[in-house]
Order: sequence, then C-alpha cells, then structure tokens
Amino acid sequence: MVPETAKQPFEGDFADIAWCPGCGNFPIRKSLIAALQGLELDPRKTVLASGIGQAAKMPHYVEAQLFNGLHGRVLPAATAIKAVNPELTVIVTSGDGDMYAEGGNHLLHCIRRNPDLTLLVHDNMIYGLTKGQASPTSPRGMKTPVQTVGVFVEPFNGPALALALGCGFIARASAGEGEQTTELIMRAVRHPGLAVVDIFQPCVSFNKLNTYAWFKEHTYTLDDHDAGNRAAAFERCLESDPLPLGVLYENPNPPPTFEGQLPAYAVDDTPLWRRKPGPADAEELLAAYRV
Amino acid sequence: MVPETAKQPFEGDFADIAWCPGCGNFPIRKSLIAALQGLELDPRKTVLASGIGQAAKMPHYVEAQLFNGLHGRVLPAATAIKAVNPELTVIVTSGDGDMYAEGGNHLLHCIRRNPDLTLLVHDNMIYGLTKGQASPTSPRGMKTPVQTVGVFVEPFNGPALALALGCGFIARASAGEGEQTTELIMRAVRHPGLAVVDIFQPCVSFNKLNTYAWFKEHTYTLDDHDAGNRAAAFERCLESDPLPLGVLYENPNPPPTFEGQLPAYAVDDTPLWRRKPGPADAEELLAAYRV
Amino acid sequence: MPDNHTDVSIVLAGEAGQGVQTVERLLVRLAARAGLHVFATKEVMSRIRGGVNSTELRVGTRPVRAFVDRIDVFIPLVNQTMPHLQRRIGDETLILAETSRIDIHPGAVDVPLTAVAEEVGKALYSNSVALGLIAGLLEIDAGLLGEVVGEHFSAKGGEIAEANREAARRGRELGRGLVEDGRFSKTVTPDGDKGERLLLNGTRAVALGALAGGCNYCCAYPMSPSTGVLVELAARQDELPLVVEQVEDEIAAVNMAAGAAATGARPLVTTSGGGLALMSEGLSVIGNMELPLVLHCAQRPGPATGLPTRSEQGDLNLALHAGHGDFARVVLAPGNIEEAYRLTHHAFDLALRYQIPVILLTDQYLVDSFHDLGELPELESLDDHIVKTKADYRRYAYTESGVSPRGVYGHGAGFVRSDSHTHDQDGHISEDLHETRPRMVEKQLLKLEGLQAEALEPVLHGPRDYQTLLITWGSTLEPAREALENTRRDDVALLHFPQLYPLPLAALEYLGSAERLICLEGNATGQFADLLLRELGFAVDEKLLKYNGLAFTVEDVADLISDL
Amino acid sequence: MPDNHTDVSIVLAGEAGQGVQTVERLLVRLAARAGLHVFATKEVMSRIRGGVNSTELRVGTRPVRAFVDRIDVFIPLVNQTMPHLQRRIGDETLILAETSRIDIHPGAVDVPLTAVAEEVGKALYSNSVALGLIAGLLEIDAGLLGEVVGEHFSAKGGEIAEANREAARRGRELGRGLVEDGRFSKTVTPDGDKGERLLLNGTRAVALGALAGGCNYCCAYPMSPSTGVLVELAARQDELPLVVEQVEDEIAAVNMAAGAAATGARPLVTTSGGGLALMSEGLSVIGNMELPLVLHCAQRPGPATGLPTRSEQGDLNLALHAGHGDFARVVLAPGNIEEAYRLTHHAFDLALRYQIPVILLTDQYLVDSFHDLGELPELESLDDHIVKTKADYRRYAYTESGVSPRGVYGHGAGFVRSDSHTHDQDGHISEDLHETRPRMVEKQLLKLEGLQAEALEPVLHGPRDYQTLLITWGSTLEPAREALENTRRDDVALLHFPQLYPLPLAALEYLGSAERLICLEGNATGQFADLLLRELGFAVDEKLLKYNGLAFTVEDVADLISDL
Ligand SMILES: Cc1ncc(C[n+]2csc(CCOP(=O)(O)OP(=O)(O)O)c2C)c(N)n1
Ligand SMILES: Cc1ncc(C[n+]2csc(CCOP(=O)(O)OP(=O)(O)O)c2C)c(N)n1
Ligand code: SF4
Ligand code: SF4
Ligand SMILES: [Mg+2]
Ligand SMILES: [Mg+2]
Repeated sequence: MVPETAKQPFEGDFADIAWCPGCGNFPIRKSLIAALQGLELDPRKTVLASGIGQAAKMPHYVEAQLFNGLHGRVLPAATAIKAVNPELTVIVTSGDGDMYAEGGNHLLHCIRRNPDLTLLVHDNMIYGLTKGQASPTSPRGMKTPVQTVGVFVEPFNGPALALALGCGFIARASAGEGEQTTELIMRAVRHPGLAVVDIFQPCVSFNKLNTYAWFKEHTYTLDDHDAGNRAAAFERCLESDPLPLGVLYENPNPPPTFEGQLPAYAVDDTPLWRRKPGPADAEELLAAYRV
Repeated sequence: MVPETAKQPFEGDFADIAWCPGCGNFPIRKSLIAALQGLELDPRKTVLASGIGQAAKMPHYVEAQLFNGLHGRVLPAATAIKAVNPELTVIVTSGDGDMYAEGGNHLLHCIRRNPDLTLLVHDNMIYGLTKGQASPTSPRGMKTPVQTVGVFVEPFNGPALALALGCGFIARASAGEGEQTTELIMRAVRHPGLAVVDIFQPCVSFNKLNTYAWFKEHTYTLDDHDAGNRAAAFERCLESDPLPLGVLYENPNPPPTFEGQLPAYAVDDTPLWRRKPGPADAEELLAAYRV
Repeated sequence: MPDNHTDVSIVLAGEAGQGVQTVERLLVRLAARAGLHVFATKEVMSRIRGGVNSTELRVGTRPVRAFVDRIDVFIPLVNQTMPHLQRRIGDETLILAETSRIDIHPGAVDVPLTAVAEEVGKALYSNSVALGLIAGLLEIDAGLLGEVVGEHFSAKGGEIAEANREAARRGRELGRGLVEDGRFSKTVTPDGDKGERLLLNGTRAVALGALAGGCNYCCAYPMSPSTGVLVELAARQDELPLVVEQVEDEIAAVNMAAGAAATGARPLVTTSGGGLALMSEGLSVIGNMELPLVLHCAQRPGPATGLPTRSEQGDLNLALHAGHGDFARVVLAPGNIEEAYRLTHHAFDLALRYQIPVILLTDQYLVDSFHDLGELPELESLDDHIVKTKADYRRYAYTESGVSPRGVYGHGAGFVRSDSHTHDQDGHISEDLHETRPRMVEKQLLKLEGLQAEALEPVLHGPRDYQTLLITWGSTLEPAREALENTRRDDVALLHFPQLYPLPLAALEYLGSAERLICLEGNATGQFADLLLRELGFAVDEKLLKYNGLAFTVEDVADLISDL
Repeated sequence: MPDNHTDVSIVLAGEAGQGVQTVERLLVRLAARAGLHVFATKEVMSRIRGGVNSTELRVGTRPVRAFVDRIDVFIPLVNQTMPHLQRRIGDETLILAETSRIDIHPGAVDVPLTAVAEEVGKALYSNSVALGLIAGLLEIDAGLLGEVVGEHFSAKGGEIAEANREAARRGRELGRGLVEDGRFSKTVTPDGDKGERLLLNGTRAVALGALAGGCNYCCAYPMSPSTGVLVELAARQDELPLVVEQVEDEIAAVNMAAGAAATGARPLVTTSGGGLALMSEGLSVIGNMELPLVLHCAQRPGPATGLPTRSEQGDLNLALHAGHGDFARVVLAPGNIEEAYRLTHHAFDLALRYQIPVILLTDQYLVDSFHDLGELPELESLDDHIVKTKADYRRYAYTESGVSPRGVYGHGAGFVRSDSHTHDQDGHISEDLHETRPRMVEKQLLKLEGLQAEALEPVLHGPRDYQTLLITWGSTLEPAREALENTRRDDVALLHFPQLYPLPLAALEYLGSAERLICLEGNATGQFADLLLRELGFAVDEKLLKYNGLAFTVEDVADLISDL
C-alpha cells in the first residue's frame, strides 16, 4: 500500500501554481493526471511539451519530462521529440492563442505529418496570460480592450479544420466535465497518431461570457454519433449551439505515423538519439567524389 | 476600334517572362488577363499582390499595380491594401508552397477576416522556383531530391480547409481549361469577400507526374452540385480521383467583409490613406490625462 | 545617508488581482491634484492572480521621475515577500501592516485595514482604507480625498461610492494618527506650481505621439509589455480615422504594415523583443521596398520567453541588426515620457520622409511608469510626401538623397510597384549585376547620409567641464539624472542619447572631452558601449550593467558616482 | 598584364536548362582525371529556363581554387549576353561560337557545334561536342574523353552513349584544329601529382562535415543557395541513422531542431539569410534552453528576396545578433572547401560541448564552386556529452564553465526540463530577480569565456613582416590568396578569419603589426570591419566592398594590391 503522504505518479509537489483560483486549468490538470495514471505511464518516459500561455504552463505542474518552448512553436518540437525517441509518450498542452493563432501553420502541417502525439488545446476563447484580448475562438461580438467594437470575424473552428486535413482523432471536452475529459484524454493518448482534443476551459479572470455555467448550458454529449464517418463528423464540427462533447471523429483505419515511416527506423528501431553517423561514414561517402 | 498593335488593358509589354516554355502559368496568365478585361477593371485601380515563387512572379507580367512581398506573406499585406483603400480590386497570385506552407497561418486568419480579395493558388504540387522539392499538395509517393523515399504525409487539402473555416467562395480550376478558369476568376472577383481559387497548374520542368494530360484525365467539371450547401461541398472537397473543377462552394449569404466592418469606415467611406489623426487629436486626447 | 529627500517613497506589495493598481492610480491622481509631484512604477509577476507584485509611489515637493531603492513606507498586503523587495527595506523604513494577518515583517506597525473596512461595510473596502492611510501620512486634504474616491467609484453606484469614501476617511485618520504619534515625520508640501498638469505613463505617451504623427494603422500581436500601446490606440478606433487590428502573429503584423504603407497609410507596429525577432525578415522587406514604418519595441528581459513582465534593455543589438542584408534604418530610444511622446512623432516624420523603418525602443519600466508633467511640446502636423503619379512614374527612381517620390496605388496615372527583390527603378525584378544591383544598394544606403546629418544630438546634463561622463540611453536617463543632481559633483556629467542609430557625430566632442566614460545599460553585455566603439571609435572605461529584470534605481547610479 | 598564367579560364554561357551544367560536371571530372587541376563556379539567374547563366572552368597545372575575371576561351551557347559577363571578355579572349546562330560576338571563331551534333545524330548532342571541343583545346587524351562521356551516358543506353562519345570525339577534333591553326596556344600540363583526388563543392563539404560531426537530424525549408545541403543529406537518409525533414517554414525548422536537441539528437538546420531572419526568435530559445544546434546559412544578396541565386556576405550582422536578449553563440565562416568540411564538424563539436547554437556562414559562391583537392583532414568521432540522469538531476545546474551536464528524456532516473523562460537550475520558471535571474544570465554568458579561449586563430598567408595586411573572412580567402601569391609582394600579407565570433585574441598581434589594414568583404557596409573595431578595437584603414551579387575575383584583389 502506498503511504497516504506519498505522491502518486505525475502529481509532484507544486506549492505555487500560477493560475487564478477557479481557473478551468485546474480541473484539466486533474483530468490529465488521472488519465496519465490511468494509462499507467512512466513519468520518466512521458514528455509534456508546450508553448507559452496559461495552458502552456501545465508541464511545470505535472511531474514528468518537460519541454516548454516558444509561444506557438511547440508542435515542430514535439514532432522531433517523438521522432528522435519513439519510446516516449508525448503530450502537448496548449491554448487557443498559442495553437490557433501564433501556432496555426504548425498545426496544419502537424496534422499532415501525423506524429503520434496528443494535443490538448485549452480553449478558453481568450488570451489569458496577456490579460484578455480576443483569441481566434472568441465569439463574434465579444468586447475586449483591443476588440473595443466587438469581435467581428469568424471564430476559428479547430475540430473542423483538423477534420478537413485528415486528422485521425478529434474530440472535444469541457473542463467542467472531469471524468469525461479524463476518458477522452486516455483515448487520445491511445490513438496511434496525432489526436487533437479541444477542451473548453473557463477563464474566470477575463472571459465573463464563456463561464462554467455557460459551457454547461451550451454543450451536450454526443450519443448516437458515428465517429467513424467523416461527413457526419463534419456536420457535428459545424454545430455551434449546443456544442457537442465527445469523440467527433476517429479514423477506423488510422494512417501511418510520421516517425513510423522514417527511413531511419526502417530496419533498426533503436531510438535515433542513440545512433549517429560519424567520420567513418563521411569518409565512405567521400569515395563517391574521388576522381 | 483599337488599333491592332495597341495593347489591351493589363497586357503590358513583357518581353522576358521568366517561366519555362510550356509552363502552366502561361495559360493562367491568359485566363487572368481575360477575366480582368472581362470585368472591365481599371488597371490603375487593380492591385496584383504576391509572395515568392513562380506563380508569385505573375504581378510582374500583368500591367497593374504591384505588391510583390515575401515568400508566404502576401495575405496580411493584401488585407491591409484593401483596408487602406477599399476602392482597389486586389488579386493575390500565389503558389502551393507560398500559400499552403510558408503562408499557412495567414491563410487561416485571412479566411476568418474575410477581406474582399481574390486568392489564386497556382497548384502545381511542387516547389518550382527552388527546383522541385515536394510541396504541401504533392501526392503521396512522389519522389524528389529531398523526398528520396517518396512523400509519405497527407497532401494538403486547400478547398476543404477553406470550407471548414467558413470561406464564402471556393473554386477549383485547371490551367488547361482556359475559358473555365477565366469564368471562375471572374466569379471569384465578383464575390464580395475572400474568394479562393485553387488552380491546377502543370510544372513542365519538375512535376513529371501531374502533367496537362494527367489533369485532363483526373478532373471533371461539377455539374449538378449544390454549391450553396456546405455539407455537400465538403464531400466534393474530399473527392480525390477524379478531382472536381468548378465552384465547390459559394455562400448564398456571404458574411460581411473585414474592411466593411472597420470602425474607420462606419461614418466616412473615404479611403483611409487620405485621412489620418494629427497633433490636434493627440492634444484633445491629452485632456483626459490632465489632473 | 542623511535623509535630505524632499519626497516620500511608499511601496505597496500585494498579490496580483488584489487591487494594488487601483490604489496606485487613485493615489497618483490624488497627490497630483493636491499640487504634489508624483511618480509611480510597478513591478509585477507574470501571473494574473497571486504572487507578489509591488508598486512604488514617490510623492514629492519637487518633480519626481525615477525609481529609488529606498522605501520610506512599506505597506505589505500579502504575507509573502520577494528577496529583491525585502532587500530594499531598511532600518528607517516604516512598515505598516495588518499584523493580525501579515506577520512576516518583525518591526511592523499595525494598521487594521480589514477591520476598519469591515466596520465600514466589507473587507473589500480595505484598498480605500489603505489609500486613505497614505493620504493621511501625506497630509492630503480630506475633501480632496473624498472627491477622488467618489469620482472613481461613482460608476458603481452612490452607496458603494459613499462606503469607499468613508473607508478612505477612516484610513486617513489612521495615517494622521501615525503622524501625530511621531511614527512618521516626513512632510512633503506642494511647490506652489499651480499650472495644470498631465499624468501619463510611457504607453500613453507612445500612443499619443503616434496619433500626433498621423498614425492611422496599427497592427500588432499582444505581447507584454508592448500591448498597452495597442490597447490605448484601440480605444480610439471608433473616433479617429484609425484601423487597429490584432493579427494572428508578429509576422503578419509587419507584413500587414508593409501592405498598409504601400497603399499610403502610416503604420505602427508594437511588440517586444521576441516579436521583433520574428519580424526580422519583414523588417528587411520594409527596407528593400522602401516603405515607412514605425516599429515600437517595448523591451523585456530575454533571451526567449525570459521574464515577460519585467524590464531590460537587451534588444538594442536586435533593433540594430534585425533583418538580412544591408539597408537603412533608424533606432530611437526615449529616455522619459516627454521624449516618448516627441520621439514617436519624430519617428513617423523620419519614416515618412525617408521611407524607411524606424525602430522605437522603450522598455517595461518606461511604458509602465507614470509621473506628473507640465505641458507636452507642440508638435507639427506631418506631411505624407505622397505624389500623384504620372504615367512614367518609377517607384524607385534614383535621386540625390536616395529617396524616390512616393506614389501610392490608384492615385494618378502611374503604376506603383513595390517589390522585395533586387529591382530596377520601375520596381520590376532585375538581375543586372553590372549596374542596377550596386546602384540600387547605394541608393538605399544613401539615405543614411541624410539621416546621420540630422541625427538627434545627445543631451548633456550636469557641468560642461566634466571629467567623468556617464552615458545613458533609454529609461536609464531619469534615475541617472536624479542621482547626478543629488551629488552636485562638478566633475561628473551625464550624456543621454535619444537617437541610437545612426549616431550623431556631435557626440564625438562630448565623448572626446571626458577623461573617463562610463556606460549605464540594462543588459548583460553592454550593447550600447559596443555600438559607441563600433560607430564612433570610443571605448568606454567602465560599464554599469543591470540585468535582473529591474530598471536602474537612483541609488544604483548614486553609488557609482560616490565611488568615483 | 603579361600572360603568365599556368591555367586556362574557359567560360560557357547558356540559357538555364541548356545543359551547361552537364558540360561543367563532365569537364571537371575529365580534367581532374587527366591529372590537371580544375576549378568550376557558376552564376545563374533565378529562373529554370532561359536567361543567361555562365560557368567558369579553370584548368591548370597548379591548383586552381578561385574565380577570375579573365576569360581565355568564351563559348556562348545563347545569343544574348549580360553586361557583367560582357565586361570580362577582353581582346585576348578567344570566342568560340556557332556563328550561324550566335551573331552578337564580333570576333567569334565559328565552331559548328549543332551541325556536327546533327551529323552524329541529333542537335541534342551538341553539349558533348562542346565538351570535346574543350578537351581538344586542353589536349586531353581522346580515350579518357570517351571514357568519361561513356560513363555519364551509360545509363541512357549503349546507343546514346556511343553517339555522345562520337560527338565528343568530333568536338575534340575541332579543338585540336584550333590549336593546330594557332588560334589557341595555351597549354596546361599535369603537374605529375598522381595522388587520388577529390572533387567537391562547398555544399558537399558542409554535408559531409555534418555527417562526420554526427549529424543525425536535418530539418530545413528549401531556400537557395542552401538547399543543396538538404538534398545532399536527404540522399543519405535511407543508409544512415539520419532523419531529414522538409518542414513547413523556417520557424518550424529551428523549433523542430530544439525538440530534437532536447531529446539527444544532433540537429543541423540549413537556410539562407531570409530564413535565418525568420529563425531569430528560435535562435534565442536555443540559447536560453542551452541546446546544441548547428545552423548553416548560405548567404545570398539581400535585403529581403534580393538576388536569390547570387552571392554575398551580407548576413554577418544578422548571424551575430539574430535573436533577442544576450546569449552565447559562435559564428564560423569557412574560407574554402576543406575548411567547410572541417569547420562543420568543428561546429558540432562546439555545439555539443557548450550546448549552444553555432552558426556556419557560407555563401552561394562557396557552396556552388567545385575544385579538386587532396585528402581531407581526418576528423574525430565526437562525444554527445550526454549523462545518465540521477533522481536529483538539474538541467541547468551551475558549474564553473557555465555548461551543465546534458541529460535527455527517459535516460536515467531524473527529470529533464528544457525551458524558455528565465528558470532555476531545475528548469522551472523563476521570477527570483535577486539571485536566480542574474546568476542564470551569467552562467550562460560564462560559456563565452571558454569559447573565446579556444577560438580558432586567424591564418596568415604571405610574408611575416608585412606592412599592409589584407583581411578576409569566408569565401574571399581563395581569390585573395591567389592574387597575393601572384604579386609576390613582400610587404603585403593576408589574414584570414575562420572564426568570426567570439574573435580570437591572437588576432590582436597580427593586426597590431600592420601599418595598414584593408578589409575585403562581400557586402555594402563592411560588417566584419565593424566587428573588428567593436571587438578588438582595430579600425581598418580601408575597405574593399563588393555587393553586385558576384564573389571577389582574383583580379579584384590584384588590382587592390597593385594600387598599394
Ligand atoms: C512571440 C510571442 N508573441 C507574443 C507573446 C505573448 N503571449 C504570451 S501567451 C499569449 C497568448 C495567450 O493566449 P492562449 O494561447 O489562448 O493561452 P491562455 O493564456 O489563454 O491559456 C501571448 C500573446 C509571446 N510570449 N511570444
Ligand atoms: C523565407 C523564404 N524561404 C524560402 C524561400 C525560397 N523559396 C522561394 S519560392 C519557394 C517555393 C516555391 O514553391 P511554390 O510556392 O509552390 O511556387 P512555384 O514556384 O511552384 O510556383 C521557396 C521555398 C524564400 N524565398 N523565402
Ligand atoms: S487568466 Fe484565465 S486562463 Fe489564466 S489562469 Fe487566470 S483564469 Fe486561468
Ligand atoms: S519550374 Fe515549373 S512552375 Fe516554374 S516556370 Fe518552370 S514549369 Fe513553370
Ligand atoms: Mg486562451
Ligand atoms: Mg508550386
């Protein structure tokens, strides 16, 4: 029996978490840790990778390997982490600004590459860390100190985009629904290939519109939805009120992963970081340039 | 009657066009000029904007206003051109690398903003100017000097992406189908808001797979397609062989444009470049900071 | 040090979200209305709630415009401290704390803020009690206090306003009590200057300077500490001819600005170091397309994400060299709030006249610091220098100054071609290596000659026949100036550079007259000292570098001077 | 100038796509096999077909490694010219053209390449005729010619190979005829060096140097002239433990490299100036995360898109300063092909030992130029310096050298935290301004001390007791060296810098011993001269700057020396 005082895996000892009291990131952290524990992952073989934002601080509050890079730039880094050591489980935590604004291009191409990563987008429909400007998912009409006349452009639809580009696993969760979120994260991690989970997350400090109550009221859990059907999934992705929670799409025949197709692993599956060329290889190749 | 030797509008006098003989950009140029003439646009009120690539050289070969910026970065510039002077017609010419790789993030957010631009993506499924590396739209299996084992990631689906993000006009054309292309460009320019036309373009120097003949064989013209239906359009966008040509989607109730919603034009529609604040405004505002 | 200060330095420390900033704002207004001079600066953690933030308020008889280490009155609202703050608390510091709740400061005098607030109504009013407390210490008139508190809370309804007024009044009594008991004995009195005064911080000065310069397009991606300028301008987008657009990333910002400028707008981009780094390629296109752009970079400590909410002067090298290839640019760095206003306007002037990017370097300390000041200089309305094009218009026509007439799309009979390649005078791509390429490079760099000739001269403070010359750029000016004034040394002067590139040749004489040069910079390598050596051939004898995330304090500089 | 050259300079000009490059490749191989020394460089337009490209081939008795203006034999295959090429054609130049088709060169001697090719079979073979023509002029053995042509065309089938061999043979007769008629009288003879020789260009040298340095991850976005290195490595991805990934943009490249490095790989990124500009923010994160990265930047003329296929040395300032904030980096710039091989390997060594970004600056001229050379230096196998982590592992532990033991994910019992903020030794975000912030900045910059101590020394060529010292960096080395050797002046020497930052202190003595310093650079402002002043305090007396898109020629430098 584990003594009561001992920390469970991933929990760590984080006295000072910089989120606001009541922030939706707390329940997401709880769901995430429960999922990692549920999957019985080894914290030393699990990397939490992120960019910058409130959501992106998550890796500092979970006891695991950590890569906390630049705002918007986590996906190329995470792709390489998995490619250089496929034995690692790599989870990316990100915000709606981090992933859908600054990081948009990497998202597109990460979906195309399909590395075996789990991408959690904490979607609070606002820029939290920079104090409340609109994010790509802010609803039309939302006023902020920058969007003084209200947001007047179309909110970004992450799930629809992922679906259009052929992502193999797309789900939507809500921070307020802890168990469901744990469940969805577990499924996402198990999915072989890129799995995107857009998680509604109340920001109690800056988003007074999309609160816990609002999300409760404006979401429903998918029931008789055929998640293996891309056309059906598209219609679900376009639904806006209420918003569906659950697995929107899971490809029954998931395409091969990026790292799985690399020539470097064609005959030898030793993680790349343990293998490298050297002077002998260079000299052998030089032979081709001898006159 | 115009004397035979006189140049028609937009044609200009371009002795040395840097494209390869036979390149699909020539017929696209022809279609584009025909469309601009057909629309009776004033070349001095028409801006051709582009980034870098073979397609992106187009503005240098059409007699009109020109903005030829950085690789991948034309859309934010074009958005501003239209915002600063809504009297201009702005056409963007781009390549599949320029727009879908380096420029991907701007594409996402330009679709959200919905400025009244026409975006032509010359889709040759290859990087032409840099001599034949795979582009985001290169088909799986295509070998190039960089993709030596063949492309093994999912080709980028521009139309599906545009549809997912709510673009109001999405069409696909083929350089080999000159009149149809002219027609589609005219419709795109007329559409009030962002109109995306992905144009198949043979690259005779580097893409030996997707030739004029290949495109002829692997495309068909949409016939009884309901272009006003987003779900139907999604299915069309996912078709891969044969590939549909024509208008894939046109929103019957196009959303308002970016420039149309700017507070700067709420009461005064004089182009912004003719209006600006000044010291008097600053001084008036200073009053608020007097103790 | 003998206590000969004519001001009181009060520091409040609280959690993010605890309302310290409200107290700061009200107190600044209150003191200024009372005819006192006031300065306020804050240092906050990168979080929305919790942690320890602090605000320094200096209230004085004479103008106060700089950050000091010394704390006369420390009011902790949180039971936690930070070593960099703790260090500033000295034997003479009067610590006022609610000792029942806050027990980590041994010598603290109890001030029952919450208890009083609760007596008035609720604990929430304790900020108003604290405000009153300070007003009491400063012997500020009760009527004025009520007025300022009332104005602030009036929007929340009469009852709330009244309760806060009462809380402030009760707080003031606490303060008066301390004075009467002899616990606090510093007095600051109005200097009799009855002129109207302005209360601005650097953010507002930059935003207003931009508007004075005719800025009609601002595009930016939020990034601390530069976001304030975006917000300040956004607040005006429905009254002025002004587009304010939050873009998807910094690269979009600079390229959007390029499109705006090519069409005739006067764009401003605001960002911090990481954003400027991302705009490097775009800066190069502004240079090669010959477009006017003002780029405001509010510096924070790097590298990479660094300390998002703190201050540094570590992006000078980047401002000088961002972008590839050789092209003309200007780098300006205001030293204080007036200069921020004036130089932002000047940046537009240079950008428009030379068709170049002008980078305006500020820092978190400057943009976030407030003080009262007299009238700002009157600024001129700037010309666009736009011509109506003729049919034979050439965007990049060779001229003697290197500046070609600026045409814009659709205005006139010509075609305007803005191009990012090496191009000919028409703006078409050119690969003529023999003639066009070198000539076009020279044309663009020729602008540097004009720019150098009119470069803003450095400003000397202190005696003319100095032996030691302190050198500052940016926000180090005011702490250094105050330290210098305090010491009254006749052998030490201060040379402040508002323009960093191209450097004014007038600097040569100043530098040459010194026996000893000391450069003060908020970075770890002495980037400006490097520039002085490279551009003017002067190696400084000493560098005082600070890179812990805080601006220089008056004491930092005073210690340096007293060691001379 | 008396014609005392021991080499022949042959220039072919043709349209893009006309096969000039095939002739170049075959001729280089042919000449080298014939025991001659050979150098080839090309200059091409930014287009795939058409225009005017040219290739210079120098074939000599002694090693030839540099670009010359002088053209001994000019073979235009296109009826068009470019002023910068035309300028190089002198009275002594033998122009060989198919005069029926190419009529713009008045003094041309007719060589009916197409007619001969058609006689053999088809016009397509005319490249082989041209190859044979040159072989004839150079008196290269017919058997060897047949062998080389045969090898090249064997893949296309026996008939085609035979036809090309015949075309070459016929071309050789044309060439022999010109020699016999006295139209051409230069002879170059093998120098008797029978050792095996290598034929490399700069691209291959960088790629092989990277593999020798253990590079196992290359991520890049195509950009001329850097793409060759990507292609060269891609060709090896199925034989070696090596991932080669073409990414969506340059920002992805540098951030992907960060992830790869944090996981234990040895990443290489290859790009040109515009790409490096885009990576500026990423470079700063490599610095702050303390990760090993080699970044190859093949320079082309800027600003902005500039001249995509030409050469320049205009990105030095960017390489020195890209990124925000202060952090340690190294900038290396190989002067020739051996150095490109050696320094790329060295770059990995420094990156791995110091956990820093190392920027390797080449340029279009260097990466695209070929010459024969002897064996390359033997290089050592490099250690990863990776430790197996213990439970108390700290990624950013303070050490005396500033370098912390390198742990990687999943190797050992510890947690490895790579972070982009100001962080503590564990890699967690820190806002401790008093201790952690300054100390961590100092820790990172401490590396510069070690780096400076082991900085590569500059290399002196020419007499030890010089009065005038020419200074070069990068690919200017070889043209300058040849010019210097030709003049045999005993008062002029050449100092070449393989390492640009940190600068080796050993340079001080060299610079101090000169009466006159002249810096040769391929940019418009003298960026390295600026650096010398800034870092070492030496102001050069003169700068020879070239920025028309072409590398320095031997004559450029010879003219400079003869004017001394
Ligand atoms: C290059 C760059 N630009 C801007 C920033 C400032 N920044 C930090 S987080 C953030 C956005 C935060 O929004 P989101 O990603 O939605 O995260 P949240 O805080 O809401 O969880 C921004 C703009 C930065 N750190 N780096
Ligand atoms: C920042 C930057 N990166 C890379 C390049 C090099 N580059 C120029 S065009 C191009 C891609 C060309 O492909 P595409 O956009 O499909 O145009 P195409 O030539 O095929 O029409 C690249 C990678 C560049 N100019 N700038
Ligand atoms: S600002 Fe919003 S997202 Fe950030 S920690 Fe606070 S509640 Fe959470
Ligand atoms: S390379 Fe291809 S795309 Fe470019 S001009 Fe030639 S054929 Fe056209
Ligand atoms: Mg958010
Ligand atoms: Mg293409």
